[in-house]
Amino acid sequence: MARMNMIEAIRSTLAYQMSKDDDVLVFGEDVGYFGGVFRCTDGLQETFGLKRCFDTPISEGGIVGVAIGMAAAGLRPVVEIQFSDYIYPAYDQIASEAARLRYRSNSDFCAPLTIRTPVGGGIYGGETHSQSPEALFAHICGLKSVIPSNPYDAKGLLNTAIETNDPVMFFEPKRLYNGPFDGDPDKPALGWDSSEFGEVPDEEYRIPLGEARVLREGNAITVLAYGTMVWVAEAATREQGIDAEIIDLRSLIPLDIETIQQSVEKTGRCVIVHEATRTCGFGAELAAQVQERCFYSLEAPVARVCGWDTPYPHALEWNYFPGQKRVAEGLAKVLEAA
Amino acid sequence: MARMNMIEAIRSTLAYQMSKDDDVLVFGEDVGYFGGVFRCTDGLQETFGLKRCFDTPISEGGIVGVAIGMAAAGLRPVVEIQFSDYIYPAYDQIASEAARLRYRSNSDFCAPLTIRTPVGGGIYGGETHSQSPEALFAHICGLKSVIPSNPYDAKGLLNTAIETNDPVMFFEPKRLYNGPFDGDPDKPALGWDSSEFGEVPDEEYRIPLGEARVLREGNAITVLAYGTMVWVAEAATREQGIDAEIIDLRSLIPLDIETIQQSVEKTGRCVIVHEATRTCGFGAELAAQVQERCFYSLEAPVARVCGWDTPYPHALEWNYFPGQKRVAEGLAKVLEAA
Amino acid sequence: MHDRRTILPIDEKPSSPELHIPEPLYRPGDKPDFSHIHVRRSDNLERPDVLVDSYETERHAGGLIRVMNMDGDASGPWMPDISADTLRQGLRSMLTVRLMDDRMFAMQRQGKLSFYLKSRGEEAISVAQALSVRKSDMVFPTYRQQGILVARNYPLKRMMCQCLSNAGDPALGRQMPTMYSSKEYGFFSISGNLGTQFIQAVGWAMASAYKNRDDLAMAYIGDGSTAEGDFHYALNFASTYRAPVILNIVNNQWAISSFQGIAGGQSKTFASRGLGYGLASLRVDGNDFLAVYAVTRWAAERARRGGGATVIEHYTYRAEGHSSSDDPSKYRPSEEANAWPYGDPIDRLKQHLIKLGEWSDEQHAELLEELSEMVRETYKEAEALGSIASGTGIDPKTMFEGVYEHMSPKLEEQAELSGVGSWRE
Amino acid sequence: MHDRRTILPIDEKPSSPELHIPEPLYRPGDKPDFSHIHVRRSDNLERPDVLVDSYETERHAGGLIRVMNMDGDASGPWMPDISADTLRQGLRSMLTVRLMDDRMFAMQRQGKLSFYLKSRGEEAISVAQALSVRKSDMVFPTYRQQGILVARNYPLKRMMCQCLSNAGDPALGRQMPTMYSSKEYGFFSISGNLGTQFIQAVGWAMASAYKNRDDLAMAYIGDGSTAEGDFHYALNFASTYRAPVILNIVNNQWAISSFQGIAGGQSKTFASRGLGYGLASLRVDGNDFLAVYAVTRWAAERARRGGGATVIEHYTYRAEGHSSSDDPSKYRPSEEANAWPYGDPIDRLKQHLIKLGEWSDEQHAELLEELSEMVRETYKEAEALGSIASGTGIDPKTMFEGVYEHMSPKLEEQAELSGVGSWRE
Ligand SMILES: Cc1ncc(C[n+]2csc(CCOP(=O)(O)OP(=O)(O)O)c2C)c(N)n1
Ligand SMILES: Cc1ncc(C[n+]2csc(CCOP(=O)(O)OP(=O)(O)O)c2C)c(N)n1
Ligand SMILES: [Mg+2]
Ligand SMILES: [Mg+2]
Repeated sequence: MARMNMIEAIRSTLAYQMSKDDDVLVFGEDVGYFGGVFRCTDGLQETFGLKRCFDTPISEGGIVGVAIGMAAAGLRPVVEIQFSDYIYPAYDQIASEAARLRYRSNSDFCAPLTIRTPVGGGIYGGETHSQSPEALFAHICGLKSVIPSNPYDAKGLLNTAIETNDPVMFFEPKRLYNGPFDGDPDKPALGWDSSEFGEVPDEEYRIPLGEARVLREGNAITVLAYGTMVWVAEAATREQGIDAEIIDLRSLIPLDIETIQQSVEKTGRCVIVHEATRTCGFGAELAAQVQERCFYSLEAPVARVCGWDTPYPHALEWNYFPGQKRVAEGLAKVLEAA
Repeated sequence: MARMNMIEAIRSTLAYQMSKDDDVLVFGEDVGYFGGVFRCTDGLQETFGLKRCFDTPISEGGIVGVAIGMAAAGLRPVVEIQFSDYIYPAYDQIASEAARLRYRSNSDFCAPLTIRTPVGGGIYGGETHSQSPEALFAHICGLKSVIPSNPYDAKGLLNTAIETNDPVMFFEPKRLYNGPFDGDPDKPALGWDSSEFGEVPDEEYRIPLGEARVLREGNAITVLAYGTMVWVAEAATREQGIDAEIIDLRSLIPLDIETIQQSVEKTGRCVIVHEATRTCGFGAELAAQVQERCFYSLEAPVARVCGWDTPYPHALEWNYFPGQKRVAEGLAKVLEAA
Repeated sequence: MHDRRTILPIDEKPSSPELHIPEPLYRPGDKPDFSHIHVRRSDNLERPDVLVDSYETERHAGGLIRVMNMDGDASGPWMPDISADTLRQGLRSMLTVRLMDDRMFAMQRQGKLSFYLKSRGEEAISVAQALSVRKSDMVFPTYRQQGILVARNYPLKRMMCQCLSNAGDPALGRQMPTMYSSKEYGFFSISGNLGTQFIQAVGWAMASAYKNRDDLAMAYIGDGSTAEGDFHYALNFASTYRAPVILNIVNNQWAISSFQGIAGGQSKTFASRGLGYGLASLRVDGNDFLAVYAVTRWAAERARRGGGATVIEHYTYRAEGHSSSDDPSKYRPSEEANAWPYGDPIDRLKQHLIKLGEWSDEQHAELLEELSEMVRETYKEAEALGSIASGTGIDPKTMFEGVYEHMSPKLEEQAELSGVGSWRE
Repeated sequence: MHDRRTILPIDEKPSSPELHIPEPLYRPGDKPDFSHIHVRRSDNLERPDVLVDSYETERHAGGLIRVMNMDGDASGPWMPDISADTLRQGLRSMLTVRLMDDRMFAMQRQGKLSFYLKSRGEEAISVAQALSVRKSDMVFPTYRQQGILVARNYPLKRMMCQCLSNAGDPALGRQMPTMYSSKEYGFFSISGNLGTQFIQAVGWAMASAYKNRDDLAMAYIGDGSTAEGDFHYALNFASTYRAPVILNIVNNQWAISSFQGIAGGQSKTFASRGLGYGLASLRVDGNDFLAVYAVTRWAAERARRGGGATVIEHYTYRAEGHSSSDDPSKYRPSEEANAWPYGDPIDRLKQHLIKLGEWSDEQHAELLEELSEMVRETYKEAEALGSIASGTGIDPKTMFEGVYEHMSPKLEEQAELSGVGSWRE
């Protein structure tokens, strides 16, 4: 059992997959010799050689395009898009090609590739280093979308993602790379060694896609969150002494709607928290499904606490970020509702 | 007052805008001499000359990219993306650039451009000529999104879109170009001359973005729809003799939530209908907002009748299309709910 | 009438910046006249060593490699080593494609198919290329390379069933007509999104090189579609990683209604684009079966021997409308196809074989009859399996399958809701 | 140690396809040695007529246009007509940029700024280009052309306030440091998304031509970013519509940690890409102020006289890390910048001015002192308006403004919810 931060968990999982299977290649911008701007691929080129882990041109569409061709040829490429804000040039290749290749060819061809990309704000990255575009991929059938909130899950989910025969979007909350983050930028940063979730077993394990984690059980209200916001929600409910059930979705597509439904049927109240822009964010889908399935158990409308419908501003980063205060307000509103 | 189909309404509005303002340019793939694969720009090059209406390379990213540059320089480009299924190569320019130019420069620059693109199925177009990607744009703040369901609205909305100083996505339901469509492909096709909405006044008028149309008043249930599905919903409720209030959203962003809220508060029931893939479609946002605002008036969960979470299949087009039967089932379920 | 400007020659410049909108030479009502195009064999374009440096192909990228003249005589440095049997095989495949195209188009007009797309005038490209590479070389086609499947002996009936969207379509009617897919025949699933296959082919080729196999990838793109980002990605990645791929640009002069000048073909050949990326680049008479065969052999050998990618521009003409949805008389003179100076690829190969003494008009007529009969009969068999007019016979349940490797609970639920039953039983 | 392969020379090929991964010459631990680069003035690259055909610039795209030698002597066909005053103005601007860069970087290290990005080694490009076009020509910059704002006399304090994200930032702290915007100074809003500005510049230029104005657009892109689709779109659209635009590629050898070979620069110069699109293409010593000035004048005149776009590759070296977030010693030898054979652009211009008898070491020292003082004082004034460390002083209410021209009800609601008040009152 090792203490790892999320970067180390991802890196060691990549190394394991590469050593187990020659067909696993890792590439992207600056991932080769340098080891990635967030260091997630550090050392892989040295260990596995130039051909297994290499730099690419700054061409997100090209990166995903070649990955699809490789995957169709039998490899298992794991590509990095340096920031998810820069994934849009690859959107056509992801949504029109990777996602639909299996279907349109009736499984004659398929595209087992994993796209890793950092998401979320909290690092003063401004509008182009802070986005959370998961909803744009959740809308595209044929893709799976995963987002771990801690090193333990990162390893288990990444192992599964790479071994999955469908394209998987693997979103990495960059603010969690080095430690959990409760939403308060003024507190000294904690490392993952301070958390039980930083304990990453040496043996390999897989977390199935589509199984949420009930981070904490509770009876008063259900909180649905993923990525960074899991810890903000956790802190907010703890601080407020709310008996909340916190569900870390981990996988958006497929979604563990059973766990969600059970919880909301129990608590009768639900708050959804995410960092992405509110309108048409993944929270909308969650709210829609929760009220579809749990309408008669609900004692208050399902509420969303999200990023505002503005670009992520640089100077006002912490006004944009849905921190504990906003989460607490959301919780209070739902708890107070008749 | 002229009888027009939707193509003619769009074409005549473009002609009006071009004659009124030299800064309005029209371009896209095949829109010049040929007049567009759906003929929406037919005759414009002849009338206004090569420089006002011209063909572009097959490069959706390039089309939107130059349009942004032109718009920043003071022109008002109106570009056509031949099918909305082909808009993804332009996604970065739309979402990262057009949508955010004003904000990031604090209105030093802005991008008043209109992107016209046909959406929806029903023409045996298979997975790449049938998509409805509106949700992918609704999630991006800084963009407005409009979708007319008839010639009258097309004219009024397009006039407003072109004159708006923000980028506007103008989605054209291609199955409605030539006439209303109630979802039954076996019936003889009707022209717009059969409909009062095919009456398009000669004088210029504008429909503000953000004002829904209550197509029909009713008390039993509220149906939220847009584009082609307005007519399917209309037919389904008529056939079933349901006293439904049908709201044609017309503009998704900004959304006329007041009208929606009033209606749902009155009826206590709500069904949302769209052709796009269900998960994370615009219906999710609608459902989320309706239950947020009207929770205490709702007598049943808000239901969605949508395209399935599969690509749009060619042979099984009519199994995919959410036709009258599915809409009726959705209505019945909501009406029957306690 | 429409105020049309003549094309400014490359070397003539207006005296101040002015928005330049390129226009084709002829529009409906004009009499197409290509007499200024000097059609001759360009013997001056030598056949360099396959591992030559890319910059030594500059003249090949700007010129036009030809082997046959318009009378069917063949000679010159690019004259390939090819048997009369192979040539006859090529002729047979080309004719089959054309007859099938005609048949399917007619059936489209009768409402049996929702759509069809011919390759008339371009048959030499796909057929000669199919014969010049291995079957294990993966092709990343556009919708206009049906000739490759035919030349690789893919069952015609299966192609027709695909177009009919019936139960005989291996892809269950999921795609529009002509959007074939066959891993077995080395034919990558065609995408409706133009250009995307070009960079995917590079990825496939990189995988091949990574595995130290000497199979290559062969990709296609239309003149119009070269404007997509994927074209640039492909040339760039192919250059950087020295991928064993043949990057074919089929310049058939038109992209639906837009002439090749809109894609930038007026100022420089499309093949020339390759040079700037350090790729060997050749431009070939696409209606010259022998020349297409020869340049492809060259490029394939280059790729297999580690020389990396070659860009090939096939200079040809789309002799009919873009597809069954198109009416080309709306934007170009209808006589333009006939006036096109590079002739018809089938006629030219036939002529060549006759000159060789390996073919005759009688044999040709017989073959035509045999193939017409075969196409007719095969079509009948195919249509018996259904069509969008008569019912496709495709199980609605299949709509929910294959979105993912395994059916997801969400899709199961939707399938149940749709009334097609459940996978749970 | 890391098993690194030497670069295969272009003309050497492996004997079978093998995945080729390009590698730079030197990595940390290696001793950089560029003695194989023969640095001399290339007098053989004549200065053609500005309306010359693009293919006549082939040698210019492959070679390197230089005016100054390493001793500060200047001559040759590209020797521009430029006054000593303008040269001194250029020197002053370059020094200002460098001093400001150093100051801001230091302040970043002190936590006053979240981020900073220097242009050391590349100052000649932006400053010489700013002086060689009109202020009404719109620049579409990357984040490394701060020199243009400085040369156009944009208030330094305002730049600093932008970097400090404080109340003096005209864009209200919305963007990361160095992402300037100023319509007034003809400086397009910088985007964090690489490449996007390149095609936008073409659109701006098309608008200018459409309006029959002779203002042009001048766009920048890094060597690494040429791999984006926008680069291709720009070259293609610029060619098709003959747009009056200068398309600058700043090849500073690195894209964060990736050397220019990853972007395909190993097999062919970046300038050569332009030729394939029929664009005039020049490659210039980017550390040679005079040469940059000269080629830009040429390209500007070409554009204004209707000759269309020019692609210019500026061959230079990124003398420091990519940004304050980067540590270049992780991926390249730290002595590489000093070993770089084309010297420092400021030293070289200084040397030239001294040779001309128009400058002296004493004057230089004085200027340095004056500018250092000015930068220090200006920074103090700027910081007094706030910083992310001390509080930016930016009204949270502004976060909701400017998403659209008019505040939307939805955003009003969110603003209210956020507690910053209402616009309704
Ligand atoms: C990304 C994308 N944009 C637009 C289209 C619509 N479209 C289909 S075919 C075509 C013309 C293609 O021309 P070209 O590349 O020259 O190929 P050709 O049809 O001549 O073989 C267009 C614009 C598309 N399918 N995909
Ligand atoms: C679309 C996109 N992809 C990736 C990045 C991350 N990124 C920022 S700068 C940079 C390197 C750019 O290198 P180059 O174009 O050579 O410019 P230079 O920094 O050398 O001036 C990268 C990869 C980005 N900003 N945008
Ligand atoms: Mg074509
Ligand atoms: Mg660089």
